[in-house]
Amino acid sequence: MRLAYTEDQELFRDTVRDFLADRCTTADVRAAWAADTAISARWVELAKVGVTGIVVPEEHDGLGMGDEELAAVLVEAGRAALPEPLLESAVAAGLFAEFAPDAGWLAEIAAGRAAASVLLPGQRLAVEAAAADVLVIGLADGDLHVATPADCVLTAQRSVDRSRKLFTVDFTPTARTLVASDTQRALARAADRGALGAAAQLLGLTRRMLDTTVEYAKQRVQRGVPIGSHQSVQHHLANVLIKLEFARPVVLRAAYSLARDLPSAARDVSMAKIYAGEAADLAARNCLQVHGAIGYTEEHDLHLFMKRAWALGTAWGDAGVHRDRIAADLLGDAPAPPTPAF
Amino acid sequence: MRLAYTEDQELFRDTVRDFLADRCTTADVRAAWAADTAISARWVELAKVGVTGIVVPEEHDGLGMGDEELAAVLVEAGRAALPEPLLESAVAAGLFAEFAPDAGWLAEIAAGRAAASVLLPGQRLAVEAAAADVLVIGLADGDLHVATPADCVLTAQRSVDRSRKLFTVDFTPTARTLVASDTQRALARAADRGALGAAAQLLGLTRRMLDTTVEYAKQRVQRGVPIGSHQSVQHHLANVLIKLEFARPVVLRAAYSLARDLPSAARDVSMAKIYAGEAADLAARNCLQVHGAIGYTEEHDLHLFMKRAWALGTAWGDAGVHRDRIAADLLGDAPAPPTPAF
Amino acid sequence: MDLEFTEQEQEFRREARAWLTANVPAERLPSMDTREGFEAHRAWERKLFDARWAVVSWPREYGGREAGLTEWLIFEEEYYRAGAPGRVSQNGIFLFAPTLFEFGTREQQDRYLPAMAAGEEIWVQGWSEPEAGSDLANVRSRAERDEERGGWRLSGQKIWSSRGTWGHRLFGLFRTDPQAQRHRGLTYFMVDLAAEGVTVRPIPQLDGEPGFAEVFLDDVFVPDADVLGGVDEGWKIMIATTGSERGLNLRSPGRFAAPANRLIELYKRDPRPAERDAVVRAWMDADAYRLFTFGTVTKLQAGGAIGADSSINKVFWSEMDVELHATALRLLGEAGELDDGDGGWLDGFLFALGGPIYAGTNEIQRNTIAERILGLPRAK
Amino acid sequence: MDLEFTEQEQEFRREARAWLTANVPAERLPSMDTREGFEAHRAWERKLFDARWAVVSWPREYGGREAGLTEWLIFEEEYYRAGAPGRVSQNGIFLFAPTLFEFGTREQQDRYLPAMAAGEEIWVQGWSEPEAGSDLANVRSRAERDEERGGWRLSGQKIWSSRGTWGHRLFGLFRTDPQAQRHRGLTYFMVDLAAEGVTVRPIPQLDGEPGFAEVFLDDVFVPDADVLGGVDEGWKIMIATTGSERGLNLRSPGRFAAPANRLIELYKRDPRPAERDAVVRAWMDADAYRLFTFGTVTKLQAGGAIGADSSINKVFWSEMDVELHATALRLLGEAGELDDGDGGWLDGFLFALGGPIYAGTNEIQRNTIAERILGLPRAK
Repeated sequence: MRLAYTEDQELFRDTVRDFLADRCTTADVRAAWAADTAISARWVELAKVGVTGIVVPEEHDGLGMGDEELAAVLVEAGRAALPEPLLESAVAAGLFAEFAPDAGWLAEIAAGRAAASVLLPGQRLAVEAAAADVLVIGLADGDLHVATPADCVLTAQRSVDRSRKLFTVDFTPTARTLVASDTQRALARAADRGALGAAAQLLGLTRRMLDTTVEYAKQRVQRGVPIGSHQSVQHHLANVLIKLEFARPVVLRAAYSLARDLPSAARDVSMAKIYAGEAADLAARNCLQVHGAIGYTEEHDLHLFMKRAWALGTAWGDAGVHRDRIAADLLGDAPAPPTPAF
Repeated sequence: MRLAYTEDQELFRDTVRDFLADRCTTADVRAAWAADTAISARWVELAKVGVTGIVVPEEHDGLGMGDEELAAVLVEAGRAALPEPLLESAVAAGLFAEFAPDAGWLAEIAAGRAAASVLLPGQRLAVEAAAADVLVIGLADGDLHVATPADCVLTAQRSVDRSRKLFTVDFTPTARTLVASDTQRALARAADRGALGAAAQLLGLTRRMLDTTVEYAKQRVQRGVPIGSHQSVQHHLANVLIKLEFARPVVLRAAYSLARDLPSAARDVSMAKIYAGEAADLAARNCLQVHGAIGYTEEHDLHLFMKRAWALGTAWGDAGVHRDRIAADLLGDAPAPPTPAF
Repeated sequence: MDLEFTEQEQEFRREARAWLTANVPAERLPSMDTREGFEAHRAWERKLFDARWAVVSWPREYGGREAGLTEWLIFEEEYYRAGAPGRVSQNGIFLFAPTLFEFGTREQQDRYLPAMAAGEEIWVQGWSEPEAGSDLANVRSRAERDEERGGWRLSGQKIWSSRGTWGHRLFGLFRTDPQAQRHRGLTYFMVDLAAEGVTVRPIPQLDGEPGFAEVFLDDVFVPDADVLGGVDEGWKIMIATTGSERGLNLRSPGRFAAPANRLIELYKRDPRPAERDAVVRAWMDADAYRLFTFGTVTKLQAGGAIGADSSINKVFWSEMDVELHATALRLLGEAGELDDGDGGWLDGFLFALGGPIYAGTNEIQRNTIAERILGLPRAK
Repeated sequence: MDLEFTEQEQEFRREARAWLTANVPAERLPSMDTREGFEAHRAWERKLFDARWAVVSWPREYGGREAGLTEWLIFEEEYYRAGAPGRVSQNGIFLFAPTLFEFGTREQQDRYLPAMAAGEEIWVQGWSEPEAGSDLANVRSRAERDEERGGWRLSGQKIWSSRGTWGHRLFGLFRTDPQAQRHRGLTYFMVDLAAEGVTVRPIPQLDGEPGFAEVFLDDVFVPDADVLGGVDEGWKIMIATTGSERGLNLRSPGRFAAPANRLIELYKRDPRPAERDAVVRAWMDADAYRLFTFGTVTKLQAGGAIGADSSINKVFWSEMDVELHATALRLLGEAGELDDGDGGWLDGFLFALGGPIYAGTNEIQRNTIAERILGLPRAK
C-alpha cells in the first residue's frame, strides 16, 4: 500500500513546476486576459517539456502516460493558473487515441502544433473553441464527432476568469465529422478525466492562494504586529490547509482509480472534485478576507487565482452534481447517472 | 409596526423570571433528574404566578392570554431549564378550551392541581405521561381523546436530559375517552404551539448557556490572561450571540402570527423552530468548547442546559422536518404537510 | 406587537410602487463605476429627486418627504422589489448626510444637501489610508493652517474611496494637530476633488471596474467654510458617520428580500434539489434580517440607540449576502462562471464579497461584539 | 501508487476477521466507566491478549505480532467493523507504551508491558492539573527526593485522568527541580494508584459515568525504579507520548469507517432526504480520513515523521466525529434524544464531543498548524 507518486512522477512534476514558475508568471496570465486567445507561444514550449503529450501514446510521439501523471501536472497548472487548454487537449487526446488514432491530431497535440477543445454530452461551453485547431464533440446519443471551428457557429461568453475563452457551440453533425458511434462509455470516462483534471488544478490553486496569503500575513503589519499573529487570521489559514491536506489524497486516489478503470472510479472522481472544489472555495473566501481591500482589487494577483478557482469549481460538474452521483452510488436512492450532468 | 412585547407582557415575563431564578435553580433541576417525576411542589407555585393558566380562558380561572405571552414565559422556562410539563399542559389546555371546556381540567390546570401530557399525531413520546393527571391524545384520523395514565400502557424511555420523563404510549381508544372528531386543524395548531414553545425555550437556553460561558471566560485565567481575551473564544461567543439575536425576532413573529392564526403561521413557526434550534445547537457546541474539560462533566451545570437544548431541538419536529415544511410552502415542490411529522 | 402597516403606510407603499413601476428603466444601467454608467446613474438620481423619492427621510426643504423609519423601510422594499438601479449617491445621502445634518452649519447644509440629493454632486469617502488599514485613529494625512487664505492645506493619501474615480467631493479626517496622538487632533474636512493638488488614481475592483480610487492630496487648499464641526473634533464626528455606515442605513431589508425572491424564482425555473436547502436558507435569512430590522426600528422609535448592535447586524447581512449569491451561482450550474447580463448574479456575488471586508472587517466586528456587548476582556 | 493490499496482508485481514466474528460479544458490554463494565472490558482485553490480538504491532515477546503499519490499519478496520468493544487499556497500550518502549529500561518493560497488554493493569494518564489547563509546562505537582528510601515523595493534583476511577497505575510529570521554570525540571513518573497517600475522586462525564477522575497525591512514595528516563528529563519524554496521543494511534480510520457505514444503513432503513447530504458527507469524510492516513503511513514507511501534521489530523477527525454522530441523531428524528441501547448513537455523540477538547483543544491545534506548519508569527 503506497499512496504517493513515484520518484519518476515527482521528477516530471517538478520539471513542469519549474518551467511554469518561469514561463507562466502572473504577468503572463494577465496577458492571456487581454488577448483573444490564451494559446500562446508557450504551448510549443509546454510540448517540449512533454506536457501537451502526457496521455498521447508513445507511437504518436507522446509520453504514453495516464491520469496519475496528468493530475500531477495539472496541480502545477493550477498553481500557475496556466491559461492554455491543457486539460481539454488531454481529454480530446484520450478520445482520439481510442477512436481516431490515425487522424493525425495526436502527434500534432504532442508536438504543440495543435490545441484541442472539447464538448461532451451535457456541456454547453467549450474552452478556446475559436482558437483551437480541432473540436472533439460527443453527443448524448453516443456519436463522436471531430470538427474544426469552421464547422460551428461559436458565440463568445464572458467567464468571470477572462483568461478562459468560452463559447457556446452551435454544431450540425454531418457524416464527414462523425468518427464513431456508441461511445457513451468512453464519453463518460472522458468527463471523469475532465472532472479529475479540474480537481487537480483546484488543488494547485488552493496551494497558491494559501502560500500567497501566508506571505502577506507575515509581512503586513497593522497596529504594530503582523496580521498573521492574530488568532482569527491563523485559524482562517489553518482551516484552508486542513481542507487542502485532506483533499490531496482524495484527488490522488481518484487518479489512481481512473488510471486503472476501477469500478469505484466515477465515485472517486466525484469525491475528488467535491473536496478540491471546497478547498479552493474556502481558500478564495479566507484568503480574500485576510488580504482585505487590497485583495478585492484587480491590481493584486489574488483575483487571478480566485476566479480560476470559481470557474473550475463550476466546470466539469459542480459539487451538487457530483454529490448526487455519490449519493446514488452509496444510498441507491436514484440510479447513478453514468456521466456528470453539467 | 412594532416588534416587541408590550409593557404588560414584559412585566409578566419579568415576574416569572424572578420567580424561576429563586425557585428553579440548577440544584432544583438536578433534583428533577433524580426524581421519578419532574412535577414538584413548584407546580402549584407556578400556578399562583399565573403560569400554568396562561392560555386557560378567564372563565376557567386562567389568564386568558395567548401564544405571545406563552412564548415570553417559555423563554424564561428555558433559561431556568424548568423541568415541569408547562408547554405540554398549555398545548392540552388549548385543546380542552376548544373541545372540552367543561370537563373540569382547565380550572385544575390553572390552579396547579393538575398537569397534563399530550400526544399528537405522529408523536411517539409523551412527557411525564405517568405522573400527569390527564393525557390528551390526538389521532391521525382527527379523533381527540382525553385519557388518564391508567388508560394506557406506558413504557419509560431515557432522554439524554434525565429531567424529561418520557414514555411511549400504548393507548386503545374507547368511546369513553373520545371527546371530539375531525379535529385535524386544531391538532395541527396544537403541534404548532408545541413547536413555538420549544423554540421559545431554546432561546432561553441559548441565553443561559451564553451568559454562563461569558462569565467563565472572564474569570478563567490561563497563561496569565483570561481566556475570554483570546480571539477564538471571542468569536465563538460572538457567533452565538449573532445567532441568538437573529432568532429572537423570528420567534417573536411566530408567536404573533400563531396568536392571530395568520395564513403564514405554520411557516413562521417552522422558521422559529429552526432558528432557535440552530442558536441553541451552536451555543451548546461553542460553550462546551470554551469551557473545555470542566464543561464535559456532569458536575458543572452547563450540561443541564446543553441536554435540554438537544432534546428540545429534536422534539416538536426537528430542523429537517420544519425545513421541509418551509420548502414546500416556498418552492411548492411538494404539498405542504398540515402538521410537522415528528 | 403589531406587524401590520397603517393605512397611511400602505398608501405610501402604493404610491412608491406605482411611481417605480412607471419609471424604473427596463434594462439594467451600465455599471456605475464606468464613465457612462456613472452618468446614467446620476440621471436616475435626478429623476428620483424630481419626483421626491431620492431622500424620502429628509426634510421637505431638501427634497425629502420626512418619512419615518417604517416608511423608509417600505420605500426601500419597493425600491429593490422594482429592481431599481443602485444608488450612486449612496455615500453622500446615507453615509455622509446624517453627519452633515447633525454637525454642519446651516450654510453648509444649504450648500451641499440639495446638490447631493439631486445627484449633482457625488460624494466620496476618505476614511482609509494605506498604512492605517481599518484603524482610523492611525490617520496620517495632515492639514496645515493657512491663516492668510483662511483655511487649511491638506496633504496625504486616502485609499479605497468608493466612487472616487468619478465623484466630485470627498469627506474625511485629516490630522490638524501633529502633536496629538491617535484619535485626538483630527478634523473633519470636505474636499473638492477638482481642487488643485488632488490626484485620483482609479483602482479596479474584483469586477474589473474602478469602483474605488486612491486619492492623493498635495497641498490642497480647503477653506474654513469646508471644515465640518470644530477643529480637532473630527473623531467624535466620524463616529456618528461610521455608526451609519455599519448600521441601518446602508443595508435595508429590501436590499436582500429582492434577490432572495429572485432566487426562489430561479430555483423554480430549474429546480436542483441539492440546492433546495440553500435556497430556503437564503430566503429565511433575508426574512430574519427584515424582522431583526423591525426590532431595531421598534427600539429606535422608543428612543433607544443602536450602538454596538450594528456589529451583529453587519456580520449577519454581509455573510448572508455572500451565501445568497453563491447559491444562485450554483443554481446556474455550468453557467455559474458567466457574466449573466440582466440576471446580475455574478456581479452581485463579486459585490457581496466586499461586505465582510469593508466598514470594519467581520473579524473586527466580532471582537467588538465580544468586548462591547458581551463584556469580554480586550483581545490582544 | 499502489492501493492494493498484498496477499499476506489480505490473509492477515481474513484471520483477524474470522477471530473477531467468532469472539466479539453479541451484546454491547456495559460502559467501561462503570465498575461492572470496567471488569467486563478487562476480561475482553484478556481474551484479545490470549489470542494475540491485543497489541498486534508489539514485539512477539510482549504478546504482539510485530505487525507493520498497514497490518495495524487492517486490524483496526476489522476491529471496528466487527463492532468490538472499546479498548479499556487504550491509555496504556496506545498512549503510554510507545514511551515505555523508547525510554524505559528492560526491567521496566518486562515488569509493565505484559500486564498492560493483558488488561491486568489499566494505566491512567496524569497530564492535566487544575491550574495548568492544557499548558503542561505549568505542572505544579512536585516530587521531593527521599534518599533514605531510594525514591521520591510525590504531592499534588492531577485532573481529567481517563480511566482514573478504576485504573491501577498512573503515568505523568512531576516537578523534581522546584527552581526550574516551565518545561525544565520535570520528571516522568509511574505511580501505583493503590499506594498510600493517593486519593481518587471520580468525575462524572457528560454521559453520567465517571470516565475520568481527579487524583490527589499526598506524600506518595515512588521508588527510583518507577522513574521513566532521566530525572529532570520528563518534558522531552512527554513530547514523544503526546505525539502519539495526537497522532496516528488513537484514531485509526476503522474507528470512523465503521460508524459511517452504519450511518448509511440507518439512512437506508428510513431515508430522510433532508439529511442525505449530511450522510454522504459523513461517509466521504471517513473515507478521506482513511486516505489521509494511507498518506501518512506511506510517509512513515519511507522514513518520514508526522510532526505537526498530527494537528491537521486531530482537528479533522474530532470535528468529523461530532458531525457524523449529530447526523445520526437527526436521522433518528424524535428518538434522537433517547438512549438507543445497542445503536449507541447518543453515547457516541456525547463521546465525540470530547474530541475537539482533549489532547490539545482544536483552537490550540489550529494555532499550531498556523505557526509550526504555515510559519505564521506566534499568536499573542
